[in-house]
Amino acid sequence: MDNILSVLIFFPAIAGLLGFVIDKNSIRAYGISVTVIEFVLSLVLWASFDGTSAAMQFVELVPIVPDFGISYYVAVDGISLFLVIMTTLMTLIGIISMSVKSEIKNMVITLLFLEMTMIGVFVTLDVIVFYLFWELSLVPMLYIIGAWGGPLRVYAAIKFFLYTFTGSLIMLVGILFLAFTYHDAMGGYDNVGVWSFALTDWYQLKLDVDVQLWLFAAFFIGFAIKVPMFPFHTWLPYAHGQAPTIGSVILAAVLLKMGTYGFVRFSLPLFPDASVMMIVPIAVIAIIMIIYTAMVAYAQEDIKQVIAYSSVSHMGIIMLGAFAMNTQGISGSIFQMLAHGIVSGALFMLVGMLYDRRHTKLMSEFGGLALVMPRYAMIFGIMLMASVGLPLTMGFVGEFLVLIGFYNVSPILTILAGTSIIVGAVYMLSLFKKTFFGELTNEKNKNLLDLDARETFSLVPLVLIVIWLGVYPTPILKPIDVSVASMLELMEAKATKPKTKEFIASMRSDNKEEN
Amino acid sequence: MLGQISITMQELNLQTLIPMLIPICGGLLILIIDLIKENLHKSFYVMMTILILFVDFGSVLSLVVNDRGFFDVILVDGIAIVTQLLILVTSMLFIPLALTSKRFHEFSYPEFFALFLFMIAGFQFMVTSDNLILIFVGLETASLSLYTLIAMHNRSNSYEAAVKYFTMGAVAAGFFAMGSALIYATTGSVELYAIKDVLGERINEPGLLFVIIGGGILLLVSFAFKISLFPFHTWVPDVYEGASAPLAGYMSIVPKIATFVVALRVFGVYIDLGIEPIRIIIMTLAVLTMTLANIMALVQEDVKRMLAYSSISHAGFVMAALALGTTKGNVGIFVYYALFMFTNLGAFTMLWISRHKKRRYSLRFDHPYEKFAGLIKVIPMGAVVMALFMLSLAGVPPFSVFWGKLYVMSAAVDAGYIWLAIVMGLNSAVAAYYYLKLIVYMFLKEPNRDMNTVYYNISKPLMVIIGIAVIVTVTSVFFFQQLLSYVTYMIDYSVI
Amino acid sequence: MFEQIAFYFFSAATVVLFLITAFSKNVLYAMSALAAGMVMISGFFFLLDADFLGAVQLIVYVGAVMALYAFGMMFFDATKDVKEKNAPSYLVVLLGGLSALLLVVMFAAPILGSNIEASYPPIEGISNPKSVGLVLFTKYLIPFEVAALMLLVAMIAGIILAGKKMDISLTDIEEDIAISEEEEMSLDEKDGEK
Amino acid sequence: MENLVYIALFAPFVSSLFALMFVMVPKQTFVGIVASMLLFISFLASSILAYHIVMTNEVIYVRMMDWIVVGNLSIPFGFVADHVSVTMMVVVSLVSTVVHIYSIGYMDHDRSFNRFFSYLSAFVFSMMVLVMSDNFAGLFIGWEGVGVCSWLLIGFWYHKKDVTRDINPSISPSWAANEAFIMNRIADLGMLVGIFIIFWNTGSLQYDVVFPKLSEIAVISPEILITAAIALFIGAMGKSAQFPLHTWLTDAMEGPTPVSALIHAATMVTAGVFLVIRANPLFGMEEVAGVSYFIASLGTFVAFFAASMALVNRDLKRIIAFSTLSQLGYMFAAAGLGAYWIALFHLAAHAFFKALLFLGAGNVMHAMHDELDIFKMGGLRKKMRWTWGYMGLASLALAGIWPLAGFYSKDAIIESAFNEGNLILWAMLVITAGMTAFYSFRQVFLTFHGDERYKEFGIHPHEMYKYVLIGMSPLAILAVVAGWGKDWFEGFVTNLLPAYKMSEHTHHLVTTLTIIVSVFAVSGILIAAFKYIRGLKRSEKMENSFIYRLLANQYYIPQLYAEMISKPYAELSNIFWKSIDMKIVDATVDAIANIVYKSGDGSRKMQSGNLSNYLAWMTFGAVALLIAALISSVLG
Amino acid sequence: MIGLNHYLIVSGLLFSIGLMGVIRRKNLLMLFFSTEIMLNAANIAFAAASYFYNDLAGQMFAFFIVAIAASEVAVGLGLLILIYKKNGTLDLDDLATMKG
Repeated sequence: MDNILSVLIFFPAIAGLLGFVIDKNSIRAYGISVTVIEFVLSLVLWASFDGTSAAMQFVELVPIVPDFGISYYVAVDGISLFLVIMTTLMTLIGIISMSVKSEIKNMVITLLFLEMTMIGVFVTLDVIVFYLFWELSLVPMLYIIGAWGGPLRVYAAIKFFLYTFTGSLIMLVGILFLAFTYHDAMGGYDNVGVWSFALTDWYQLKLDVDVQLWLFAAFFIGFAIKVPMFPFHTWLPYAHGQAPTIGSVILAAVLLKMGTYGFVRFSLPLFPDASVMMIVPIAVIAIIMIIYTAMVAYAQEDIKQVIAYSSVSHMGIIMLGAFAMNTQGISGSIFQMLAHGIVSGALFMLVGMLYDRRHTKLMSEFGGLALVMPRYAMIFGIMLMASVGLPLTMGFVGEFLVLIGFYNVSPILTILAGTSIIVGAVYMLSLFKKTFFGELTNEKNKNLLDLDARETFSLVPLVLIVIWLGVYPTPILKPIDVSVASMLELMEAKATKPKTKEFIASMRSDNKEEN
Repeated sequence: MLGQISITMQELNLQTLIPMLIPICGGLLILIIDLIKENLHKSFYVMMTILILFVDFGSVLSLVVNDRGFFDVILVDGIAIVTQLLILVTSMLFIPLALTSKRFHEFSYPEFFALFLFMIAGFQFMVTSDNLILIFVGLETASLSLYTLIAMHNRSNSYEAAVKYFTMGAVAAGFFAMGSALIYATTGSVELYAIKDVLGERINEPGLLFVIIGGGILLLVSFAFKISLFPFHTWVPDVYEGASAPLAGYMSIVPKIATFVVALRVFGVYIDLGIEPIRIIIMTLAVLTMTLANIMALVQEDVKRMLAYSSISHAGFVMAALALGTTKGNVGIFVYYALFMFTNLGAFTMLWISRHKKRRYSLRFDHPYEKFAGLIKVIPMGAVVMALFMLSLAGVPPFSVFWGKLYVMSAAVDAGYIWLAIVMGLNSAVAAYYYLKLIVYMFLKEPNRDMNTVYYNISKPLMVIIGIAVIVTVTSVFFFQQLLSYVTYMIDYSVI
Repeated sequence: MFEQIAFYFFSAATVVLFLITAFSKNVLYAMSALAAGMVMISGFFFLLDADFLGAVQLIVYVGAVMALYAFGMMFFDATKDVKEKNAPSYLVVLLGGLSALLLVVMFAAPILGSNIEASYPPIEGISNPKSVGLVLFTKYLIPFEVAALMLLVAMIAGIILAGKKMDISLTDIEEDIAISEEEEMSLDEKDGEK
Repeated sequence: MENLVYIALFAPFVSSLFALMFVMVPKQTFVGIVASMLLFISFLASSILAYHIVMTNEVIYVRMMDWIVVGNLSIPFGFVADHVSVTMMVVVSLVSTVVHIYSIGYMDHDRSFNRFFSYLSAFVFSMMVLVMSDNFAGLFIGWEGVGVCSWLLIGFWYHKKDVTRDINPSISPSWAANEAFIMNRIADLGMLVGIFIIFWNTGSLQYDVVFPKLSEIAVISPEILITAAIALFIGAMGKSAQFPLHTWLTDAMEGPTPVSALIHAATMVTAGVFLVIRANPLFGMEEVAGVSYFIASLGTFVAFFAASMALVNRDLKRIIAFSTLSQLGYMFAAAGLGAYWIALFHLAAHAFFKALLFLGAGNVMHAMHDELDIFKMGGLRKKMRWTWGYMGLASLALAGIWPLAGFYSKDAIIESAFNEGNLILWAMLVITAGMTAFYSFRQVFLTFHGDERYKEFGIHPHEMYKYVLIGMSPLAILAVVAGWGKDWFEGFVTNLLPAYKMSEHTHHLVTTLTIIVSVFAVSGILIAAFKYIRGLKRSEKMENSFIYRLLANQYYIPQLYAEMISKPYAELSNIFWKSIDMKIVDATVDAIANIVYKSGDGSRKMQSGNLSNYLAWMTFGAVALLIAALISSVLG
Repeated sequence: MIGLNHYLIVSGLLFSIGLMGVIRRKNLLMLFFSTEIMLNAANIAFAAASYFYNDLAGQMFAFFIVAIAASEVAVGLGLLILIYKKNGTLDLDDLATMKG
């Protein structure tokens, strides 16, 4: 049990390696079996997780390069636990729903490797190993987009890779500088001091405000491109537009979350002063993301692009929440990561199913689909409502918490960000109307088949989760809440500027009132 | 009149010479065997060479660290040992590549292996001395052998390559001679430890700074040529293209690492004396090198030329570490090369495996990108292996070069050169493009030929070499600690 | 006085001769000037009490190197004027002039150190060749031996490169006929698998 | 008692799920029957609860479970059955039951019969959540829930295609549905902001925690309360379709008529009024008197404004929709003036007669094969006696004729306007009452009296099914008798709501005031009768007059919105995408990449292949380095 | 009096002449001549410094440079022969197949 995290990380990778010898016709079954086991393992992890404790749990610490302070250091807390579960879930669902026909073996193996890197990113507390998984996750994605994508797939894949790679290299410089600072702080120069890349060690470090700002900027570039934040978002529409369904699902559901997770895990606790100083700029960017990309989404002609841009818009909400500096906002942000993961994943799957049938994603090709594909339309509708944040769906809980959290920071900005519920409805409903409503005019659509058993089987669990967690989010919110509260405590303790301390304290004191 | 000169064997410390004597004797042995019995198969010579190198390897390991020998001409410090080990390992990996399934001209000469061993001896002399004379002679021995080895590939490209390399090498030798003369004129010594003392005294004499720096600059020109820094790198792509693929891979490592050691010894003196301009100049060159080589690599149509530019860029990377002048930077040089070695040699070996006698895809190039189109569908393992090498070169963790990059960048950050680390980072990002380009061709394009055209030149020994390279590239994370601590230990025990 | 006259004579002579070497269109002139320049340089050596070096210079350069070049020239049939599209002269003048200027500026500095102890001073009362020999076979024995190795390498290289065996390139010819036994067997194995 | 709360709440939910099971199969009449029965159960439970509260005056709190708990934010699924909510519950469940029964007949031929019941029951469930919740977040759940159900139901006939505004002012059901949803969302943002303000200032969203704390906040900062009130009222404006967010309501008539009856007349649209009534401790505060006054003024304005548009409209359902809008204005006027119980009373009474009116209109539509133009009807009285009776009754109630329900409730509102001394509001409300009577009876007369114009369109109208007509009867009865319990009702709800007593002065004049209003109402009816009872006489001149066209085109507001908001939004979106995102943001990224690539192309020229060049480069490098050395040595 | 600087300046001039030749020459053989000049220029400097410091190390260096020059000639000529056999010319402009 103590090593469950290692098992979680490496099980898919080993399974992937073994997958090379499996016959082409059995590989999907193999992939599903492996991911089911992985999912069950992650559920076991959840079951044995102590939700009332904010401490890192299931810690494993094995030095790899002790001279340079690199170690294999994994653990989960409330913040990362559910991202791990979402990763295993979405990979499982993705594989079930996968409609790729060619080179399916390569696809399954690639997905398994991707799963390893994604879980690795979320559970690693050693920054270098985190970076390792972070970069490594690009490779399978590159392959998925490039090998099974649309006509512009190579362009999209390379753009995706290079863009994120560039950002993370700048982040790497930041990481190294931070390690150096830690080394310096821990005793002198050149081979005297202790090196460490362990995040928990770094958390103890108090940094000057100037240094914090620079490091914040370095980490920001790495994370912002991944999120992706305006104006670094343009790789995303290409990646989504060209990627096969499974690629888009994983990309939207998990890979984007790495960026926001990075902000919560790194930027906030490591650089509390800088984070507080950057609240307004980040919020402004987030609001631009919310409104601007929502409008861009409205202008799209391709269903998938609408959802791609909507991802950016939703990531704006997540960013906003992460910088609310109170439990509501940050917990909401994390919850919204999960919600967006599942909802956008499901939406991409839905679009993919349509694409499988008609080999087009243009809205102008459709219309009146609700007549021929009622089940499909219904599930699409539910996911759409979750996407626009209808209460009692998952989407609402996160969005509501983010907005209510950020309101304490700035009412005006919150109102601007709150337009998300309007502009989101505009593009989503217009998409729904153009696709599902109206007369069924296109001859080719008249004989479209509704969801088959496999598709239904892959979507229904997501629908159930979306509703379950919309109605009863407590099992997830509770551990998140505990961890976030302790993180905020840490931030307050760490802040160097009294103003920051005051600010975080004021955000936190509002929370304490009743507790 | 001259009195009796008495020298004890103890004083001479001949032990320090053994590592060099072994390849020399081995080379002579090969020549003699050739005289006695002609037409022995190349596999015999290959194995002989490996055995000789193996013995050499053992003798290097048994050296005492920080030892001087033979009138202090020989200097066995940690750097010398580490470098010799690197050279020998690379050589042992290189030489089985002669066992291709197709015949190539150079391997039909037993002299090839003799020259190869002499070359190694030359490099070993280069790195185990701080006497400029011995460095120069060792350098020239190695270089002359190398020119010949290139030309022996025996096709018009390889002549061209050899001539280009030779001519520029001769000019560089002129610069080395002139630089040494200048330093000698300033200090009255050709031994670096003495030079350091005198320079330390004279550095503040009025009007002398230009001379001191100038001497360093002239030496730098010759080193820059060998290490392939901008704008002295121009030979690299042509020579690599003209030479056989494994030799090109070999050239991207061994001569460079040997020259790095010499540069480290020379500029270590300058940097220790606080002559800042030299550091700035080296750093500028390093930055220019990595950047320009990178952007030129972007537009290449041939994989081998691309790899040539990429190795220029990597050299720039390492040169920047050298300019830092910190222990960590110096450790970084060796760690980087140790890790880079396997990957790069592996990549060149993959080209070697796919080398045809006639150019099938392009009139101009041996290894155009098109050749590798759709490799994943033809030979999946081959494509995966090549992709691993490319990712490693691009610095994607956890493959070997990443750790080198990480360490070098960390060294730059520690030394306060954050801008340098950022430039390194951005360059790695640019570099990723051309490595990806090959991956794109291999994985994402449609194949246009059968399997034989790629596995044309394969043999079991080649596969073994590839296997070793892959294992090291992939598992580098597990031995990085050992490597790091060993190299750090050795560097700590060095003069500079 | 004699020293000064000799120095200026040798300087002028070498500069002029080497200029001819660098700029003459005729290979023969260039080579002759080079040889003459080498002789003049040995004059410097004698002037500087490096008798042994001067002798070596004369023997090696004027004797060996020049003979080699002469052989080469005959081989290349280069007695007539060479038609060269020389690099643009502004480039030559600019780069050459600049380098000359810089080197002169550098060398005009007070380079001679006042209190530098010679590590290997010639022993009083012993002729130059003898003291050179003394240093060469003690301190510089290793470089000397390495130089021998280098010459060996050069010899082998010269033999190989100029040898007949290079005329037919095994690299370029296809060798379907010349498959070794071992490889034949491996081919058979493959066929068997199929 | 708690179980009754759950039954009242979840019976519609069960109904919805039950119908959902059959959503993929063809029409099953029993689905409608089961749904209606479940709704009736809900009604019964509500009634028992109401009885219980009437008897014991005991408020029932039910806390089902936690919903969102983060930090100090704790939102439960909590429900309360108090005087106000139980009133709403009874009204909602009653009207719903009737509408469900009605729908069995009305949706008879629709192939999505089962789906309809699923949606309709889901709506009722949402509405119950809305009215029963004991906190603002729960209210918001219902609030959004009804919005979605409204979206689903307006767009129920989603397969109709878009047409231009000239042919159908609502363009298409799906268009109208989206419009409704989006407009409501605009208002919902206001509502959310209100919730945020309340939370951060009181630390809770529970009514019973929030309201007592308001006075504390008033001492510290009244601005907060004003902002909160404004924000909440913006939310109410959306749901209750107050100007300027009113256009969706008339377009919502694209939905099936039972939907219009239930959602867009009786229940959902009154949610805004309900919110103001619920939050009366906030709106009733001294500090936010300005906001309340604004509410009253806006309500009055809307009452008049909507009535004016109803005067000339030709669409049977739209006329009723405008009248709904107008009556909502009345309710807001009352609520804004502080007469919360009167607003609630009018809300309930209005629910009955307006639902009845709509259902009657549904009968007409059913008979007329979905024809809605009253100019194409006439003389239907002969074929549809029952319907005529129902609609006439409802119209009388609407017009405020004694002794029907509308008389009592509307009169009370007008009196309270007078009582507040605001004669302008009073006058407008009185005039509006006259207009209400006029357009109601214009409609009745044009539909049921005069010449049988439908014949030229080849329509053979027939009366609705009997059971439907019987099912409608409770509404008819209530439309008559609901007003009689006014005093009792006042006593009942003022247990919770602030009492509103007329001043002495008003009390004296009450008879006079009543007569004035009644005179206006009756004269409205008379004018309508005079003009239309014998048949339709169209006047070209009048129809081309500016005012007529202005009113017929709803003051050109929909066009204005389309031109000023929708189109610019779409164009701006396009610019953002094509010009900014693609041409600036993305192009910059690509340009950087291209510059790097191009510079590679440029710098490879140095690699000319010519050794001579290489040597020149080498020399150049050496010279450059020497120059650098010279410079640095001179400097340093 | 002739000092070290005099010799060094001559050496520098000769080195530059060699460099000019290297840049200028397109004929490989003549280019090699120029490289010889460069090496010899260094020799003068070594010999002069050796003389003025009364130290033999400089002469040693010069001695080895002579040896190196000789070896280079041997290898260089070997390469020239190869090129000449292949191309029939020693012109550098004809030796530019690999570029870019």
